[in-house]
Amino acid sequence: MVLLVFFAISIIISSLIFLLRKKTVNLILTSLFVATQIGLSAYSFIHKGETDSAYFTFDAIGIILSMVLSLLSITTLYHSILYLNRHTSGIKNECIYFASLVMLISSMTGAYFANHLAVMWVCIEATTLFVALLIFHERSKVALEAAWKYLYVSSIGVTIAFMGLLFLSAISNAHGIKSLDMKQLAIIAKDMNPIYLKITFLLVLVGFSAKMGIVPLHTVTVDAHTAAPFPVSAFISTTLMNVGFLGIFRLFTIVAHTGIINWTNALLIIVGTLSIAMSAIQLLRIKHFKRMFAFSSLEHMGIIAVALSLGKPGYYAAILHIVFHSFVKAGLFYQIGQVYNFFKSYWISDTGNYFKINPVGGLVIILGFISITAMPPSGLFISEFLVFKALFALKHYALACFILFLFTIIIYVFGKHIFFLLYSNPPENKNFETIKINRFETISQFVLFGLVIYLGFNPPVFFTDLIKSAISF
Amino acid sequence: MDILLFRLIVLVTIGFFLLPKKYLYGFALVLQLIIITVTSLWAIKSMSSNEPIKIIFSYIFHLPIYIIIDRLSAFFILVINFTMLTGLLYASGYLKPYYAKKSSTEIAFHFFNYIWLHLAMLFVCMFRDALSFLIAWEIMSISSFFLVIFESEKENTMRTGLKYLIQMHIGFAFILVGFLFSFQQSSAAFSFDGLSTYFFTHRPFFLFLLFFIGFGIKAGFIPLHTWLPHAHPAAPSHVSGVMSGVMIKMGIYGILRVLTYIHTDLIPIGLFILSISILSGILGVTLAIIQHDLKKLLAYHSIENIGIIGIGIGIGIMGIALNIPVLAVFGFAGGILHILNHSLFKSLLFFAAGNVYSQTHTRVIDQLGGLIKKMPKTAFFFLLGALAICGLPPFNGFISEFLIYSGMFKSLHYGDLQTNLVILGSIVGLVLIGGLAIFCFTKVFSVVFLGTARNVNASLIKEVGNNMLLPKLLVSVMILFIGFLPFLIIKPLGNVVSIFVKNASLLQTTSVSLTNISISSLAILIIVSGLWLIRKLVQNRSKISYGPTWGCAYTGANPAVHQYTAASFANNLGELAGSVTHIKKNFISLTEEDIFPKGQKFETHSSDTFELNLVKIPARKILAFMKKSAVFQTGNLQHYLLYALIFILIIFLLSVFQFI
Amino acid sequence: MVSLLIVLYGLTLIYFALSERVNNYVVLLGIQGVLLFTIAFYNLRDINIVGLIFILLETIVVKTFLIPYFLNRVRRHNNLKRVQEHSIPVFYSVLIIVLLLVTGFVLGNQLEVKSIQSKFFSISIASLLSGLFFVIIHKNVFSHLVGYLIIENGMFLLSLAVGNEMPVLVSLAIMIDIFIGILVIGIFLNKVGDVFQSTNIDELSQLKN
Amino acid sequence: MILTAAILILISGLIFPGIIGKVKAKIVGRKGPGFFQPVYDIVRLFRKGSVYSTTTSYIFRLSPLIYFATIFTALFFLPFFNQKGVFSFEGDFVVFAYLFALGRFMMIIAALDTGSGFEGMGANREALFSMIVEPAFFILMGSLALITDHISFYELFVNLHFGSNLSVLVTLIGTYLLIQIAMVENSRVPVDDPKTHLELTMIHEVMILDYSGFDLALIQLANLFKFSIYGALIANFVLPATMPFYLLVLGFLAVEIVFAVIVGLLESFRARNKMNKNPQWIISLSAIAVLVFIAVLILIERM
Repeated sequence: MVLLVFFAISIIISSLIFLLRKKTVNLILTSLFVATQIGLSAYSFIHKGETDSAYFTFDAIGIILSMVLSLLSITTLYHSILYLNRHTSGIKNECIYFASLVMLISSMTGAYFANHLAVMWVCIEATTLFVALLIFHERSKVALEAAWKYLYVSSIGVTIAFMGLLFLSAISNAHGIKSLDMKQLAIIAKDMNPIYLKITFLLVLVGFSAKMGIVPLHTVTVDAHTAAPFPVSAFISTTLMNVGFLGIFRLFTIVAHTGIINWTNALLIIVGTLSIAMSAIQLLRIKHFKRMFAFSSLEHMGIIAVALSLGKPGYYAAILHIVFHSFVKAGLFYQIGQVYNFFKSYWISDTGNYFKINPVGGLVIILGFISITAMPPSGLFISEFLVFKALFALKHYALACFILFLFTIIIYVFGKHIFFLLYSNPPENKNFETIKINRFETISQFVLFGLVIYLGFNPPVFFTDLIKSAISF
Repeated sequence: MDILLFRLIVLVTIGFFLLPKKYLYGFALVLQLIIITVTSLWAIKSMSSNEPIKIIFSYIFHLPIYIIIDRLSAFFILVINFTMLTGLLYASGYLKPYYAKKSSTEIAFHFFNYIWLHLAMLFVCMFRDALSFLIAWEIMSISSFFLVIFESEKENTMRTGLKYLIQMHIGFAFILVGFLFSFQQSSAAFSFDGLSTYFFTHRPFFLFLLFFIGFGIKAGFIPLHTWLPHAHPAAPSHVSGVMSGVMIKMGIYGILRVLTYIHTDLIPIGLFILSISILSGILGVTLAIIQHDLKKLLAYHSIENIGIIGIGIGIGIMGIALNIPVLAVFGFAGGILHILNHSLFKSLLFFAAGNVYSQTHTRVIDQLGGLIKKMPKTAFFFLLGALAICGLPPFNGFISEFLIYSGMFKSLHYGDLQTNLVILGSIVGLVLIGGLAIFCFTKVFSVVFLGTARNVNASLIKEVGNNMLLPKLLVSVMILFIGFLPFLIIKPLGNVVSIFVKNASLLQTTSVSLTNISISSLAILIIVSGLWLIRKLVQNRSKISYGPTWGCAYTGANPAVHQYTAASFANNLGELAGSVTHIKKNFISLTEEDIFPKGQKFETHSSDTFELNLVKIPARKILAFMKKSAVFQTGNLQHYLLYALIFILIIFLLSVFQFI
Repeated sequence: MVSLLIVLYGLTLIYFALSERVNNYVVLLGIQGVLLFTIAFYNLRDINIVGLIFILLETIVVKTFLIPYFLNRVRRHNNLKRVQEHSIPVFYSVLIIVLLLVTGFVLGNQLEVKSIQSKFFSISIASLLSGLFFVIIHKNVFSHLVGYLIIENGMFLLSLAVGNEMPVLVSLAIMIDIFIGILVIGIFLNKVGDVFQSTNIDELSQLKN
Repeated sequence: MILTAAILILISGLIFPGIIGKVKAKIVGRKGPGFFQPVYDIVRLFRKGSVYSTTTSYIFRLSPLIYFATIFTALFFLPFFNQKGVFSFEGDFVVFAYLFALGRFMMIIAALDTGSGFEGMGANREALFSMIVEPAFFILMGSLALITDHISFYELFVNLHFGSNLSVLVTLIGTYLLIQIAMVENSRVPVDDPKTHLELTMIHEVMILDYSGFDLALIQLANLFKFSIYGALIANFVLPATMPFYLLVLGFLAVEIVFAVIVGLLESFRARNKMNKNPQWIISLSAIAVLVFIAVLILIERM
């Protein structure tokens, strides 16, 4: 019942927000909701493995991602408030913003815990809808275009994925399974006809690629990042991508023990490598900070896809990576939002000399650069290292070297632009003295990056246990 | 206790960002002194004992990371500590002008990185487990990168720094691949010690090559050196001093560390190291001679000295391979001693160059001149460094080269024909390097410090403060100590060498020679001072007069213009070595009919052919190609859907035709 | 009988490729709704009443009346008469649609899925592909909406193909999907029309690289 | 006893230039100055006052002293056939060579200290040529070490036991090589001509243009000793160490004198190289040295 209650609460809260139209009310209610979500994560952690309201199960992977979501929703709420204070966009829009934020969080939570493919699918569809509203928040042409593209393409993608699911259910019917419950599917998957499984997996992969932001439908996600308000971008490229990942991961767990696993791995490697390569080449043309981070998300999702194809150690690395990437990328987006306050633009060419203008922010950017390019002491280094270890263990030497090469390119591009932002000569006719940024706004970022380092080098036992049980399928 | 202190330091470094500007330097100094005391004590302990020290430092994934200090690590730790200390002392004076310009966060960040560079280098020497080693290695690169771009307001600094970072990362990738490959091949421990299993079961050359490239990029062997001549000039002088003094030695450390695990077919490895080292030595100094930038010139000399070190190590390896103990012992002894020596005189030279820069604000050699009258102390230190780096007696550079020489000459008798020829080649190489070094440093010292001033603001120049001279004094004392009392360092050196060669006691045989050397050096000293006195007496009786330099009956000479320039000094050698130096001269040659020629402009540019053909052009090509192929984000929704369709189709076909 | 309907459905797909007038699309979608209803009706005679209600709701109410009505409003709102010229000639697009149909059926034949009447499967695949194709060749946002709906119909067919006992959840999911398709996309489409003063896709290509 | 070599070298050094001068004079049919004229000149210079350029610094004052000191010390490295020199140890010839290098370094920077273009030119050439000639000496020593398995002057020369006719060849080429190296090191014909009067074509002379009085005297004295040091090397090289002492002394002096005469003859009958021909000519010496090395390899049956 818990989750149903949770959904009910979220719907009530969002509708209240929508109706009452008060700034303070927004804050209180949203914070209340975030608190509920955290409570839910805690509850799910305590009642690990229990099935709730028929279609939901508190399994390890869900718990991990939901915890990530809880943490990020705190920070995102905080930064949304800052954002809305700085970009006044009318009370109506603000209410829509908060309402859809609430719904987005709740539907993502649902997607994490769903144990029934159709239910999960419904939740994912819902996230598309609400995130589109959020992307459209600024009501600009660009925002509209981005929202439209995202909504359209990912709905088509999701539809394709749904066809895959239908197909799966069709074959499962043949084996006398009436529903799309994942446990049962996993049990009978061995006996299914591999070709059907392949078709299913292919359709689902392509369909959810829009959500996870990997090749082939990665393009719209990138656009969405560009137009969305930065707290929303932080969400899109972290928790929302995790939703897409989960969608693929769920199906992967079903096919993991069937005969097509090699085919699946090959497919994942192709997708992952293509994604990394795509981000590397597109980054060379980048002119816009948020797009740069968006493409880096593409790269990291590619790494995760590759990792997923490498057996147990790979799974471990993949989940580690997705958690770390969520934290790091969110932190970077918050900071870039702060950068925006100074330069009033996300275009790289409009920025410069940030380290002098705002030293603390500069430190954050540097730390973020080191973290996102997976240089030690970032935790991402650990996960990528595990990926390479697994790659070598499976004798994918050439692939590993190719990926290393692409990483070098990516580091080059990131370094070029990040250090342009930090050190290049300041843009003309702007006086930055007027702007005073409260130092505490950067705490969230330091916390996130610090968390990544800490979890990377000295992960607490419960964390590793969660991951271990998540990959034991 | 000490380990707790050490861990504490690692955490305390955050404190830099909380302190106000004026306490930063003191804080850094205190931290560093603590680090130095702790680690040096460990180092000295392990130097004296046969067993390496083993302490648990921390945990990754709940697995212990050990600090393991054997004699090799201990040696490097001591070198690092000394040079980093002098560097920080020098910084106190050198950074003064920057305090006004830079925000306190920037200064704090600089010192933070300096301390972390120090820590990272220590870790590199102390960690054996591959993962922690790699982490330390990368942290070393990153912190040094941030040190290099300290003066980011100057143009090109940023680009140079980025190049440096990327090349370091490539090196890192090679090392990573090396470790992973050996780990995959021989499922031994994922650490240096794990390598030995691989090397026992496989032919070592391939893996060694991977590691050599990875570490060689850091060490700056030609043709892997291309970051070095740019990063050093860009960095502030105390940083270039420590980078060239110790950081590039970490590459040597890595190579040595790997070599300790290789015991089978060493001959190709030895030959490889030897040939590439001779190449680096000769080409490095040749390219140094034609440079116009003082610090760039010194940077190329680092390459040369890495070459000398490499020659030592190379013949050492050959000695082990061919079972000629004398060659092995003296080769390694010379190479390792030269590591220490180079760290001394190179940092000295860079600090002196820093003095020059801080006073004249230019690094272009041909704009300087006559500085010895304005800053005699600096000139003296530079001369000392120059004599030392040229390997002239009675200074430390000579001692290490002497060891290498005697090893080579002694072993001539034992080797077979090929060995003899190899040794002959190395001898000639070493001799040429020495000669070229003399050529180069007579040039640079004279043009910078002697003669008359060439640039205009000569009047503003004055000697730097004592806080910038004190560290030089420390270094010079070390240089003279090694130069005049070499027999004292033989024993500890032997300890280090014993890691590679069993019977390092052979080294003792040379102590008589070294004693003789120090006596003769003393004799020179006595004779010089005696003559000085005699001349005083004689000249008191006879009359001394002063006048302008004898212009060979041409009285119109303007000394500032007509004296010999660095470019013209380097010219004849540049012509001999035209193929590598690529000197371009821009000028309009006089024709028959202009009897009264107008004012003419003449300038020369030199380019590093390796850098051009091995790094610049390929990198540009690759990037251009990739950029051209980046056409997928068209902004057109139809295309985006088309990708999905095509993707499905391709996968479908691949599956149908059984490709995947 | 069912086969005949399916063939008719295929014909509608081809006609989609042929016509250039926007209101034809609307009409065609309505026709498809009717066809789907009849197919479903024939297919699921022995279904419980709830399921029947669902099917009725989806096909007749939504697909046959609601959607065309809604689309017409959108069309008038953006006063669209005929779509801009296709990016490839009609002749070829027809050929390609036919090709896609054939592909669908061949595929369906190749893997005879037990419990899926392969003809449903084939037509749904064909519908998906031709829907995607339709989107790809049209430069008009409105036609994109239409293409989306074609794909939706294909999905509905597949859900029929799954067999008699279609889980309620699935139909629920389809409902949501259609809801999204119509309301949200439609709303956004109107927005696009208002903001850009045109529904041509070329306006919507600011975000690139 | 161990000072024998040093003393003899000093003596022969003093008479050396006189002999050369006489020979040259006789060949051109002049009477020429007395044997000890050059020594008188030096002595007079010692007493003279000196002129210093205002451009110069303490480097200029220091260099002659160091130059002299290095050569004076180097001369104690040489053995007297079967008697060790004062400094005799393994690898002493390396130190020997590097002492010369130290002196050269100081002279070069001293020349550049005056800030005169001519002296700079000379210094530049000096640096280049001495750099190129260095390998020849080392290869020669290397080949001797290869034969004798010893690496100090004394033992090298003591253990040289030539039997076959090939060894004669080695001796001949070696001697030739030593003479040529001496010519280059002391900047005589064909590399440089001390008697030329055009600064543009000088090497060593132009470097010391600004020296006068005491310093000049020191430098010239040092040059004399440098010459006779090479003579001593040749003597040690050619004469067998087994003869009785007095014969050896005579032989030593004889060799020195013959060496001086040869130099005189060479300088009279041989033209100076074109300046830009010098490098290849000097490199050829190293090539010949390699030839010696190979000959030795054959000699000890490595080939």
